[in-house]
Amino acid sequence: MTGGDGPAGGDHRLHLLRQMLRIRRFEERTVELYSATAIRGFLHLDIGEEACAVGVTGALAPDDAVVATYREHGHALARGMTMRAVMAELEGKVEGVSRGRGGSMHLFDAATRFYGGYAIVGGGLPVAVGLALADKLQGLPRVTACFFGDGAVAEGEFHESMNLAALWDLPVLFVCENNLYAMGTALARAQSEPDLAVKAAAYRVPSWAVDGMDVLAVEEAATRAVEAVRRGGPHFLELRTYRFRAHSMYDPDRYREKSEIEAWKERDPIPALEAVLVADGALDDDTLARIEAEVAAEVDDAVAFAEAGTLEPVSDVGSHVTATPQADGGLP
Amino acid sequence: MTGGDGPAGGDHRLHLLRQMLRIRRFEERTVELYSATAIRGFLHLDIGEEACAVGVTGALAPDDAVVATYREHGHALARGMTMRAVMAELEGKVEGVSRGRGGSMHLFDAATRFYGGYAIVGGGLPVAVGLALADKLQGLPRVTACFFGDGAVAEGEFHESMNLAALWDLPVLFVCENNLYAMGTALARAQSEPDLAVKAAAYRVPSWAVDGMDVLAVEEAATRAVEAVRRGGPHFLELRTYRFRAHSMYDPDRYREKSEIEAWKERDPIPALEAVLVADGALDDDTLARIEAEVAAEVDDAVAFAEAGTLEPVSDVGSHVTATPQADGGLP
Amino acid sequence: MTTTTYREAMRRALREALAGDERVFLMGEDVGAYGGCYAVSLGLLEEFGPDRVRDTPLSESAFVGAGIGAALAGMRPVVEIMTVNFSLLALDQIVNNAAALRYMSGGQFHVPLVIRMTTGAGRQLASQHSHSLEGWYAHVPGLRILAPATIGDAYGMLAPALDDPDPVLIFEHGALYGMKGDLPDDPDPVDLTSAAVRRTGDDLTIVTYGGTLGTALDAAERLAGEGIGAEVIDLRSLRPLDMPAVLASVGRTHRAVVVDEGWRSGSLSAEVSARITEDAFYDLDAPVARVCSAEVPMPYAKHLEDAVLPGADDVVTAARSLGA
Amino acid sequence: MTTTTYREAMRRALREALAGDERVFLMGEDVGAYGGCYAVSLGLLEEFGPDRVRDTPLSESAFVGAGIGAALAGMRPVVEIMTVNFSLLALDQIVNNAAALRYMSGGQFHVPLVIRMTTGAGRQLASQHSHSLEGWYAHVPGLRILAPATIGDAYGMLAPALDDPDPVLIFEHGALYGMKGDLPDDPDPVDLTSAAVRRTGDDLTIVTYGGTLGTALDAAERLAGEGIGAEVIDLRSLRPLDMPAVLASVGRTHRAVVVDEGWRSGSLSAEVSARITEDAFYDLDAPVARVCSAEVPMPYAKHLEDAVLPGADDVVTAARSLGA
Ligand SMILES: Cc1ncc(C[n+]2csc(CCOP(=O)(O)OP(=O)(O)O)c2C)c(N)n1
Ligand SMILES: Cc1ncc(C[n+]2csc(CCOP(=O)(O)OP(=O)(O)O)c2C)c(N)n1
Ligand SMILES: [Mg+2]
Ligand SMILES: [Mg+2]
Repeated sequence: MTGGDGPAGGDHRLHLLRQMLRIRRFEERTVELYSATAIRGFLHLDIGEEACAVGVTGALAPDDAVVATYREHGHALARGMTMRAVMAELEGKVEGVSRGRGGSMHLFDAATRFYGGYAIVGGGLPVAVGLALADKLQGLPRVTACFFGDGAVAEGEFHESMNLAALWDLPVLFVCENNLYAMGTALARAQSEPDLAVKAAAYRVPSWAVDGMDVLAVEEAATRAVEAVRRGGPHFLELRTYRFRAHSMYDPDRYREKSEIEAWKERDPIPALEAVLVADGALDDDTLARIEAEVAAEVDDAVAFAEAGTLEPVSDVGSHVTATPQADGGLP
Repeated sequence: MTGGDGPAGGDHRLHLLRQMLRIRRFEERTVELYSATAIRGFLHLDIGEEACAVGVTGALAPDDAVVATYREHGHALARGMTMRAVMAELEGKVEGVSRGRGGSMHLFDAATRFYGGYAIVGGGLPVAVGLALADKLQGLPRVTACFFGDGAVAEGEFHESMNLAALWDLPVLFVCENNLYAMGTALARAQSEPDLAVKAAAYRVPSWAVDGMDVLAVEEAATRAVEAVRRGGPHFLELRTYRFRAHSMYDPDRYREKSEIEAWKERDPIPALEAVLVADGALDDDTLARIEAEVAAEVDDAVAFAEAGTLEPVSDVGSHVTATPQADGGLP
Repeated sequence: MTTTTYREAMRRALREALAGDERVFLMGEDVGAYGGCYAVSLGLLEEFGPDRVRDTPLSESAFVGAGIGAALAGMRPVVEIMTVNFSLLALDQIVNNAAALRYMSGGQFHVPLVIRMTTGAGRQLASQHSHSLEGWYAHVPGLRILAPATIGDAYGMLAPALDDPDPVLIFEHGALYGMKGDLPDDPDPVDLTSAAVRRTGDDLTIVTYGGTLGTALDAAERLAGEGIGAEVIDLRSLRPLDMPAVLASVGRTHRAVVVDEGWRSGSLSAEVSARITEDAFYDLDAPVARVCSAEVPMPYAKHLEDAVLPGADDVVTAARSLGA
Repeated sequence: MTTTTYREAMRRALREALAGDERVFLMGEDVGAYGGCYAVSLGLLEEFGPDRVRDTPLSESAFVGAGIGAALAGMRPVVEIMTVNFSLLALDQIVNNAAALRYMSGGQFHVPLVIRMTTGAGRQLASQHSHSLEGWYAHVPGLRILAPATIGDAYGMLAPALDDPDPVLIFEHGALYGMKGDLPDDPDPVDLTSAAVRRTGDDLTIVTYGGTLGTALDAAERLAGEGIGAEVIDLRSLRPLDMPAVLASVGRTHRAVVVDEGWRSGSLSAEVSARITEDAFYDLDAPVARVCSAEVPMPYAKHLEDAVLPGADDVVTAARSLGA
């Protein structure tokens, strides 16, 4: 399933490039909007990690499901939510994917079976297990891709969910975006065994560890993993990646060496793919400029859409708590 | 540390035998008392598993700590609580180890550093990690032995606690009494990877798997494990054992084959040790009869003590909620 | 009309739900091979097989979350948490996912999940196995909280709970499972939104639910002997509360005692008391009284547990103190 | 006297505790290298080292439980749970172990543990990051629950909390960290058991705590403009409650509004309201009113969040409705 503005032409790799650029440019704009206070709350950027969202969602079928975390703009866009609706959500407008109620951390979209947007670390994993259980019980050959971070691996819910999925042979693709940090806590300071593949083995869940800065490698591994999951049972995909930005807009990023960040930026997945394409003769400056311009136009359009969006009437604040409004709702 | 009635003579194995017999006969009596309604609530018996409690506590030093589950009569007795005080607890008397407030599931004893008696499965593990953390921070060369069942391994707290202990290199001996069932759920129906040593490895915690029906093997392995823990870092001991009785007095035991139970009874740790001792010439019928008689007398004495015990005055029911009584306590 | 027990009534409801709707399945610790910790699901594994009567490992957070996910994807899971004491391990899933998903997705998703659990004390299970925390759950918008106190409700609440497109929690008091009584062969459907008047009276309203309904009725009987007519209201739904029913009664009796088994401070009784005062202050001839458990972790010894729990004596005393 | 912030006051208290008692250590997610999620512990790692300012993995249940164990063995841990929203994952440890151990061990063991966490909404953090659940904790016997609303309390509550031989939970409202004010160089010790009158008045009592103290004071100011003298009581301790202080005020004013940021049904306000009615019914000229949050998962959009949260307007309206 592809998001955004239609087919990307003959070379599928150009499509992947465009997807990564859409995420990158979108998020760069959100930083500006955050400074301008059009976006508030917590804002967690995917910048540097775009290959993960793009590569994995590229391997999914339209009726597969996605469960993600609070760091999910990339996943939402790559999965096919419109930039307009995501931007409107970030600006708290009713035209947003979650009517402006979710914000950056809670993007939902029934059309693409995007089940959120979970902000309690580890909280999405059991839900993914249940989605897959429903598929298995209904005999539907669908896969649920569940994204989470390296930090989530320490939570009890990781353990319980891996076991349940493996025990019941459920079609879950566990995707760990290992960016080496959970906020300020480096993986090696959080895990006695930092090799996550060893952990997966403890549940008899087959695992792959992949360069998360290489979108082609991610997509290839994800494709094989999704096939394996569809044939039966959960698999674990570790994507070795890095976030270029701080954890959130509040984070002063005191816990990493500048040199470490710079070294990882050398491996930025976007220029990396561009270089491959240029070397292959599949991309030239003009094409790149055109794609960049189209993406910039899409971002501009999304911002204009969001800004023209409407605020949900305050009188509706009590709707959608339950199907039938409860007397206990209402304003203070 | 040894419990009960003084030194057991020259052959240490006779001491182990006596300890197992004390637990067995004590618990057999509790079954009668339960039928007679002198004991109520949940009563979980250790019968069949005595070698675990006896072997492991035998390897501990007096100022080591123990954390156990609701199935902890054996551990309490082996660790050195008096039979009187445990029986009084089961009968809800103020002379009980926990003043009759804990009952069978919550035996506590400051003198032997027995920190309970936890009835939420998995709930004792984090506490054990903390006890060990305190020891490490205070530079005390103490070990905390933490008992739990095979069922607890599925809980998130197992995962979190193993990781924390390993990450921080804490002196915890994790002792899994693998009796193959969590209530009615067989291990293989609860764990995608039923080999628990593989799980321990996922935290880089060294592990031993030992025949839990052989008290000598348990004690030997526990002694080596305790030494290793004292030198540094957690270790994991899997004791392969079996409960001869139902999970609790409420359990109709529908989920196991009679033949399976009978086969395990062939491996009863008490006759097994007796046979070894007899073959060695270390035990004869008279000695065994004497030990049995002494144990029976101790049980009789404990029951008499418990029955002569007093009920805590109802007016004290609000004491020991906090050090300073809170106005919010008191009766309904 | 059949004579049955609360346990059997619940089982009958489960059996009918499983038989009537392919999307329904039961999942929890020991619901299958063991026969259910309290034997509620006894025989259902044999009847419906392991896919639909599904034993789970000890992992409350994951299997409750799995129920949420399965509900999101179109199933109608009934998740059993063995007791409310263990539900704390799954509370994050219930509060942050089940209850919030409809709202935070802007109405796109909903969670038609039923969670059943045993609650309450009275069986000498001590500090970690005797909680009455349904009042906490009743604090959470997005959840419907039910407490069947009768055989009719034990049977009749499950089907409409499964029909509810949103998460419903059913709290079954552990002391009620053995209760005997009659159940019609074809009972009327139950309305989840209304409280029930279990006894009428003009002098005093006793508001309660679940495990303490019996206590309240005993107290009412004794008060009747003293010439005090107590009306007993069984809330049945703890969220939302059927305050109109409560207020109608208090409007006639002018006095109220609220009884529940939770610790008093922050109990559901506090909410009921506050609401009565808010909405019927000028009807009241005396302050609303509460009868709850003493605020201590539950002791094991029977005489202490009895002292801690609210009893008919305590209700009678409270009623008298209102000058009814 | 120094001008400082709530955050810095808390940090100063932590620094002094760490410096003054070898047994004290701070533990939690990102308290060290990151500098504390809300920068409360910034610099403490550098000052006291990683053993005493201990970053934990994301495993709330285990590290809170580890705090309990360490407290049992003689340490004085200060455990930070980043926010109350995550504390649900550790709730079992808090309720079933920390709160119950003294009681169920018959008084043999006790848990001198301090748990700090951020609570509250107001920063557009949406449904899963905006809870005010301190009222739940105030339901649990065995715990002491504190809510510092001022800089003096942010500083002054930690030391006596550490001296308490039993578990103490401190709820710091996230919107207060940046609040500026003065702190004496050598402040008087704080008494944890008493509420504080933050403003005097004769016509009405506003009872609140923590993040809504400012709201209450704003409302009182506006009411003063209308000639209504509102007394504002800051509960400070949510368990136990200093009801004598509340009742003394209501005895004079005959009217009360209780304000808190939790969802109304089952809120701490319900308890305060019920207690006022129970103990001062005949003093009341009007029913006790409550001003709480709307019962919805918190929406992200600012205008919706503002509408959901209790504001000074709502307090003024409630006060007027009592005819003060
Ligand atoms: C249960 C829980 N604890 C703490 C937090 C605060 N928190 C938010 S994100 C985060 C780090 C998560 O790290 P990781 O899983 O590696 O994901 P990343 O942010 O690196 O993508 C923390 C500690 C939370 N949201 N949930
Ligand atoms: C968190 C939790 N869930 C469920 C229970 C109910 N329960 C009590 S013991 C038990 C089985 C535990 O099995 P295991 O850990 O293997 O210990 P065993 O009883 O075999 O010694 C269960 C499910 C509980 N006490 N705590
Ligand atoms: Mg990370
Ligand atoms: Mg077992």
